[in-house]
Amino acid sequence: MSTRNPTDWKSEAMRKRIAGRYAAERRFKFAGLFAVVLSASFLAFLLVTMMGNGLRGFTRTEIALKVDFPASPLLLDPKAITDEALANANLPMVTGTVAKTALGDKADALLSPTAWISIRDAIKADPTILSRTATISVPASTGLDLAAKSKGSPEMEAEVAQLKQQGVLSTGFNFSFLTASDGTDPTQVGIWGAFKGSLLTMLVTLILSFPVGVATALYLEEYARKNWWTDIIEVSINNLAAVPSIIFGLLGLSIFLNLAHLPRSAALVGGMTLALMTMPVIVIAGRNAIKSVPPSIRDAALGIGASPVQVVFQHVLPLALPGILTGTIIGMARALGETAPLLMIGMRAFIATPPGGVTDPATVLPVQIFLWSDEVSKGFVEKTSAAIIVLLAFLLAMNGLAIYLRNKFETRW
Amino acid sequence: ACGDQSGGGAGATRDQIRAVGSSTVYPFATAVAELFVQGNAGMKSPIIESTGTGGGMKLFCAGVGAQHPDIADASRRMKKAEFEQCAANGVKDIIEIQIGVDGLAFAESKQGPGLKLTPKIVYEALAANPYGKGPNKAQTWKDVDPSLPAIAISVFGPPSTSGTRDSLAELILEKGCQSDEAMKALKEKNEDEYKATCTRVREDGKYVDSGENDNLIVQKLGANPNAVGVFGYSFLEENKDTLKDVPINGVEATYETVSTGQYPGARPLYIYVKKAHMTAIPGLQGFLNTFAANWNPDGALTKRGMVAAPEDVRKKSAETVKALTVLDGSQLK
Amino acid sequence: MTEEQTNLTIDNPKMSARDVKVFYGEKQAIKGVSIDVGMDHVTAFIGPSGCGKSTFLRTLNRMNDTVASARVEGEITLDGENIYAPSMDVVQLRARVGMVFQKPNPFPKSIYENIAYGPRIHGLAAGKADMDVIVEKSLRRAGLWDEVKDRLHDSGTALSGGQQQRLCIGRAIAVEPEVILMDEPCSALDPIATAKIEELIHELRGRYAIVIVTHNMQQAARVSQRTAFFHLGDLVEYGVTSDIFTNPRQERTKDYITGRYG
Amino acid sequence: MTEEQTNLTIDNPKMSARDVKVFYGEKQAIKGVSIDVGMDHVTAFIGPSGCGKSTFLRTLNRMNDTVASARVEGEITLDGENIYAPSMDVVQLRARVGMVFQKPNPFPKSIYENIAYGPRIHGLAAGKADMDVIVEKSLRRAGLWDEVKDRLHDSGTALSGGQQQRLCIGRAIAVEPEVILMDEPCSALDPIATAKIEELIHELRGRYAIVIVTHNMQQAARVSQRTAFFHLGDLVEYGVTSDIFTNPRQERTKDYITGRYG
Amino acid sequence: MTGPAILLLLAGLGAIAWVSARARALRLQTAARATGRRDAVHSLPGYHGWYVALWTLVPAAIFLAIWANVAPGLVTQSVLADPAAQSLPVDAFSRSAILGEARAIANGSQAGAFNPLSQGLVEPYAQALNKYGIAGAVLALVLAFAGGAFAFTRVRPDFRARTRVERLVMASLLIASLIAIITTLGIVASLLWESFRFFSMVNPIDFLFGTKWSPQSAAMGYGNDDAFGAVPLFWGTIFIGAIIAMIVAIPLGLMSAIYLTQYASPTVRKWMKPTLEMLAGVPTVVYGYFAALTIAPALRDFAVMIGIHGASSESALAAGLVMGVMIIPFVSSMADDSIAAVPQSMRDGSLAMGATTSETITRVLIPAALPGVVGGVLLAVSRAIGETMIVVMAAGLAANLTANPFASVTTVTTQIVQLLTGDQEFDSAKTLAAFALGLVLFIVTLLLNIVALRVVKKYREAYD
Ligand SMILES: Nc1ncnc2c1ncn2[C@@H]1O[C@H](COP(=O)(O)OP(=O)(O)OP(=O)(O)O)[C@@H](O)[C@H]1O
Ligand SMILES: Nc1ncnc2c1ncn2[C@@H]1O[C@H](COP(=O)(O)OP(=O)(O)OP(=O)(O)O)[C@@H](O)[C@H]1O
Ligand SMILES: [Mg+2]
Ligand SMILES: [Mg+2]
Ligand SMILES: O=P([O-])([O-])[O-]
Repeated sequence: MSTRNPTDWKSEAMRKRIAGRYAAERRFKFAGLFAVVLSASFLAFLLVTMMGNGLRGFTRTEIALKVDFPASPLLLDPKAITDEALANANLPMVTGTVAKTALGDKADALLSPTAWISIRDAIKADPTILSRTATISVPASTGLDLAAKSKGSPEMEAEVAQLKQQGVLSTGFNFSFLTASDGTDPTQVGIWGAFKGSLLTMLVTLILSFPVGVATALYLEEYARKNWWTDIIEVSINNLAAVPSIIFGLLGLSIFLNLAHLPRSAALVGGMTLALMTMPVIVIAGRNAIKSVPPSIRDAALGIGASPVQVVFQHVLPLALPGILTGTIIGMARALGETAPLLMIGMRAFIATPPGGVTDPATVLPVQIFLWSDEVSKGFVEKTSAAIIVLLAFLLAMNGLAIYLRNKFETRW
Repeated sequence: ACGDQSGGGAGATRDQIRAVGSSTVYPFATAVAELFVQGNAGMKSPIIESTGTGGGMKLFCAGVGAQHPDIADASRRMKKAEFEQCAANGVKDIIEIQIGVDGLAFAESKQGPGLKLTPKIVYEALAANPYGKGPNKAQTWKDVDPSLPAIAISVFGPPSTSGTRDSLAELILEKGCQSDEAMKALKEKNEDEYKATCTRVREDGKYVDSGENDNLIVQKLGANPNAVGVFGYSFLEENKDTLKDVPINGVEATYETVSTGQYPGARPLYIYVKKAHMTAIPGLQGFLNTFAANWNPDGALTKRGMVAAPEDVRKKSAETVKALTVLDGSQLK
Repeated sequence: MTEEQTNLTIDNPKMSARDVKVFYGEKQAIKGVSIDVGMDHVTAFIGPSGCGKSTFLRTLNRMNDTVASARVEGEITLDGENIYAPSMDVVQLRARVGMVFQKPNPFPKSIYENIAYGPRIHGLAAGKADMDVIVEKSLRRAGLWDEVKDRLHDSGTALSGGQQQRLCIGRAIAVEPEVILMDEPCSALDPIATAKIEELIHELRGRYAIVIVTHNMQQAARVSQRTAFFHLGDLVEYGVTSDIFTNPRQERTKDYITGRYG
Repeated sequence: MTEEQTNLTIDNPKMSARDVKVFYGEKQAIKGVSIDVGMDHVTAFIGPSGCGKSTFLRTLNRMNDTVASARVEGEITLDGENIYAPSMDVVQLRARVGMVFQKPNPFPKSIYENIAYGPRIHGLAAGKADMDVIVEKSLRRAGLWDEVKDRLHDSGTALSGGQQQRLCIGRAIAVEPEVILMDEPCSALDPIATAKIEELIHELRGRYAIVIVTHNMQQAARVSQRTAFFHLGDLVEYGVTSDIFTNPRQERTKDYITGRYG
Repeated sequence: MTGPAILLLLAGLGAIAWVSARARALRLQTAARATGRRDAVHSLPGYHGWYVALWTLVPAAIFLAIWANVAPGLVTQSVLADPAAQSLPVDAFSRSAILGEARAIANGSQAGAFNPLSQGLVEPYAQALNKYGIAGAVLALVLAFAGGAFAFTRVRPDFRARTRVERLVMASLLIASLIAIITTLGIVASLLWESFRFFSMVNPIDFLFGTKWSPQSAAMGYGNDDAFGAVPLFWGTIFIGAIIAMIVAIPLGLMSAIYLTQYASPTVRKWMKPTLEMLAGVPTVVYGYFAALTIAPALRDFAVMIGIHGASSESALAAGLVMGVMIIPFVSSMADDSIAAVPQSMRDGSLAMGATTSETITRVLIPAALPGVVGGVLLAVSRAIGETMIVVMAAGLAANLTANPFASVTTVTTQIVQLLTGDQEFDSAKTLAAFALGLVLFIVTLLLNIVALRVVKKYREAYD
């Protein structure tokens, strides 16, 4: 056998070669860093832009309105303040009159059309104010609101300056944005209804798609004999991931609504439809995760008499969980941001009351964002961005748990 | 033993009003819904879906019953085919109510060249095959009309799948097309060819299909000062600070000109109601009344950017609401 | 069987194989092996690397089922029952026929959990205290207790090679199988640890049927009473250990054990 | 160093370690080892399982860097250069100091690609033909060629345990490193294959510095000229092999090699 | 008896069944073990518990599910038989509305009646509901007891409870995997009929190979000729989703995954991975605006600057780039998981040969992690194919057959959405085209997936 001498690692050629490989290594590492930084900066850019526009959406401008109740044309008995009495008191009209006395003829343009609600709530909270003059903060009109916060029309800017001088203008956190639902006036709309809709929808989606997705992945990877039948299942699952989401909407429409007669616009149906869409993502990610569990672990467990079910649930699944959770995270993230299939099942709708359960009519955050982005009034621009911030916060919260679990389960062996 | 919200049984019901249809009518319908709840304590808020006129009609005509909507919003009149489909599915008595008018506005950026257009110019600039004389070769507005500046034609407008595009074709393009006598004659002779010649829009990038999001067109105009946008009048109104009107036939799109129909791009808006639902769905009559109370020039309709219908139309509509007169399908096209 | 073979009948064998053939895809790794394994003696499998010892061992508790390309022909019985019969409960089979693999494969769990896993799934411990006893006893028998008693809750994968191997032995005997298959259990062990394992084997003999694969002739001679010599997928010779080592009948066996082979 | 030690100076050592300590987290696995490894002789590391042989071996080519919890103190030089110096080129170091791991870890690639991997990344082959030569030669030296020559393009993971081990030896020597660290290279091998590897070691001696971890005293005696005995993280004794085996100075060494330990 | 109450009761029964069966098995097994025969005891007592609990719960639950669908009909029938029902209007919908209202009042979900007629029906309804509610509950309980008792008698030391329970587990896993098949069939079914109608109006050859897509012509009744050539749409889909977006997403995603698993510190990885995953959750409207108002104009200006003709303010490039960013996490997270799962011994083996980290990654880790990487890429492509909003907003809707990335193109999915949500007509080829497009897209992606499956099978390097 011919013998070769030890490689001369110190030779000039080898040195050069290694220098070149190191350069490649540095380039590669830099490329990795660059990719991470670039991806993250895209996200940062989007987030910063959205924050810039959206944070304003969480505040609103209010005018301190002096209301002389005894002098107002309001006919209400302080001792019998019921919802009905308030509804019949024609508060909108009264508010208009009161505003005119306080702010002059332009009052209509300065106050939000829903300003009367603040007055109603004030009366409800303390009926005794009906016998005196009270100062009540009411929301300003969209035009004034915009002018007070940033750029508005010249007339409104002038009004802002004047009202500021009078000391009646204030900008504060808009709690009603977090507690109210959809509406037609940007100063009055809230995100709660859509938020709750998303919550319920995602709950249904998760409850359905996670177990089914994991079960499918387990079946295919661990139990099914590898033959044409499993190939069919595998290919059709991969293919489902590529089916445009609106087609899932069509399917939901024909099966859940037309066939099963489930209620239209409901979180239940939305969740079921999105679950069909999310499931393939979980299956695909899950299968890959299961595949990457080393076979020696399975051998070890089988070798001491664990049943295949025990092997899977006690060894493979815990080790594959991080990957499964990744699939769940990205699948759910997509479901959370989806609008097209929900249109087909009636969730692209004006729904002014938050849903009480999964069968009540509901809309979801991305649909709300979509609807608001198409609104005429400019006041909705910042509300749209604010809603996007809420959606991202939702996304973060939803993923938080999964990410926590994933970090917990991740082991290298 | 369990809950029976499945609605599968014979006793399915609904205590909310449901309306579906046009995205153009949507803002007004939502405003009415809001007012309806405010005025009727205890009523659940009606659900207004924005599906587009055609999509809404499809749902509306699918049948009578709790799982089908009560109202269809429309930015055009119901088509004969739709009426027949309704009838086939048992939706026999339909109430048609015109609720107002919308303007199809032409606008450009404040920095724009200040174009002045006519239906004829628009037609010649945008038609795929002007007057059937071969593909449109016009590159700039000057190519169409020498009085216009030599600026490349670029129009952002509704996509071919939308109802608004139908309006563009009907209200502007056909009118421009008919300035040619031969075309008028063609209409009598060969309706199909006439339609193709008069309403088909060029597809070489001069006309840009822009989706259903009008705010996006508004923003794109800001970025393209030489482009013209076509969208709902309300968006022009709201964005007067960045946009300016492009007059058609010398008429600017204003509230008055649209309302009186003087502005060429005005189109009526409707709602359609199932009579069979009037007795079954609580509050439906009240909802219609709220519509009627708000379609006046100082009502919610105009606050939401639409234009009130002329007085006689409003009166007729109000009567329809009261008497629930059903639509006679034979007048439909 | 392609070769003439020592005929070694065992009365009442615990396991017996008849004309077993194993294929990996096209390739035949075992060419028709018949052998009986009894309770009273330890059986050693010897033979050059790649001759099919591990493969044959894995057929005895059907671990070859997990290799997609592997296919087994012939009959293998445990207490007279065909283990490849459809009615066979593979799980119970593997609980009864324990296995120590050639490459140590601890679970990525704590040392304690590695041992406790088997008893737990088979319900062998009545409670925590009982389990502690089992774990300690198994680790002691595998000669690992002293080294790990202070770190029972560290990961089993953070042990040295020899420690992992002993952990796997402890894991296998913790469920008290009836047959124990050990694939080179001492390959990573020093003489002292090896001695402990051999002691364990002596101790278990009689109550369990034991099969051990080894490359160490001395070890085979020390621990086994029966020896099977494999070569290229054939069982060349099977006999009483002392006979095989002192008086092999086959030329090939003789060449191998005298180191003259190859 | 915690214990008195045989003083064995080697002129011009290839590698030398000075007061090397290794910690896994809190746990100290090597307690201050100083040793010189020369070119002219093979060095054997012996000692009971878990005493730190593999750990120490891994410090010699900085493979411990890959264990997150591991921390190395002290100085190790290769040709007088400190290998833990920041200026050290780890890639070149590992190319110069090759390693065979205790648990065979073939890549999930073909047998051919397993061997060709190193020469390819280091650019040692001029072309396909040259690579074929290198692959054949390495497999021959590892004693695997005859068994796999017909299936060079099968996966390296579908080999028997012993075959995998030889594959890994072949892979390590294919790049012709200056120092070869072998962690129990013959643990899964039969006597004949073992003999081939030992032959290889003899052949390489003189041109390469070789360190071999083994549990087999006979093997240590056969192949090495220097032996180091480790115990509980200490280097108890280091000396000329014949001395160690015939005349150990330390009580512990004596106990261990006579098998009286533990 | 109300629904929740009966479910609670059943759950309680199940728990009792579990506990008592387990206790019995334990007792019997202890006795059997004493005999010394190992195979005298088969399953852990817990499995016996589950076996009996499942026999208690599953039949009763199935019955309740059926009952929930049958009972309302029975209730309605018995109400209709009531004399008070004679005055109901004949019109089916009004009738069912009144009945529904009466039921709502009867079960307390509604306070007052909108229709006076329903008030009279409340009483009969309450009675009928009560009657059938009790009947259902009793039957369910009987079933639960019968099932539980049957199973309980089978608890013996050598009874193979584990096998039975595991068989159920396996069956449910199998059923789960069938859902994918059913969904696939459902999708095909919901597309097939309408596609068939479409193809009876439009020649499939013209559709598949035509190069002009102009549904407006068909919409306005100028005939279907030359209007439904889907090639530009498929090209647009490939161009935007599979070429441009992937040129962005694969390098960025894969390199991010590599950096995070192999170079970055564990803390950085722990935070960066979920951060990048947020990219997949940003609503597409946001991306759409970003693409249309920031990226697209910039690209157009750039194109004009370097003198490219036909640069439009809607461009394939703008949409593709932004879409690529959106799907980075699909590639990065799945690749990250697969790479992290490759055993450490593989890395060690390569590093010990003197390979650099990057060589180890590209030559050992990536091939071993290939299924996961390819899976992530396939998911990403799938997501890109399915995206509409970004395309509508940034790439326009014009079906151009062009390889110029600065030109406007459109995609199959976008057109499907436009056709389905725009102003549709019932029978026009225009609306039906959406279904045909969906079907063809489905078939094309199916074929691509089959190819991908083959490729992965061929190149996968399995470790152990
Ligand atoms: N990754 C690790 N983390 C923590 N402790 C470890 C790790 N690897 C090894 N150890 C411990 O360090 C000590 C030395 O281990 P090492 O692997 O060096 O032993 P060894 O001498 O090679 O033993 P063997 O002959 O069994 O292979 C042992 O106690 C072992 O348990
Ligand atoms: N999974 C597999 N696929 C294909 N061939 C295999 C597989 N496992 C083993 N073989 C081949 O089958 C033959 C027998 O292998 P086996 O592992 O049984 O050998 P062995 O006698 O245990 O050897 P060693 O002493 O080296 O462990 C060998 O030629 C080996 O290459
Ligand atoms: Mg073997
Ligand atoms: Mg070791
Ligand atoms: O939504 P449309 O008004 O365009 O039908």
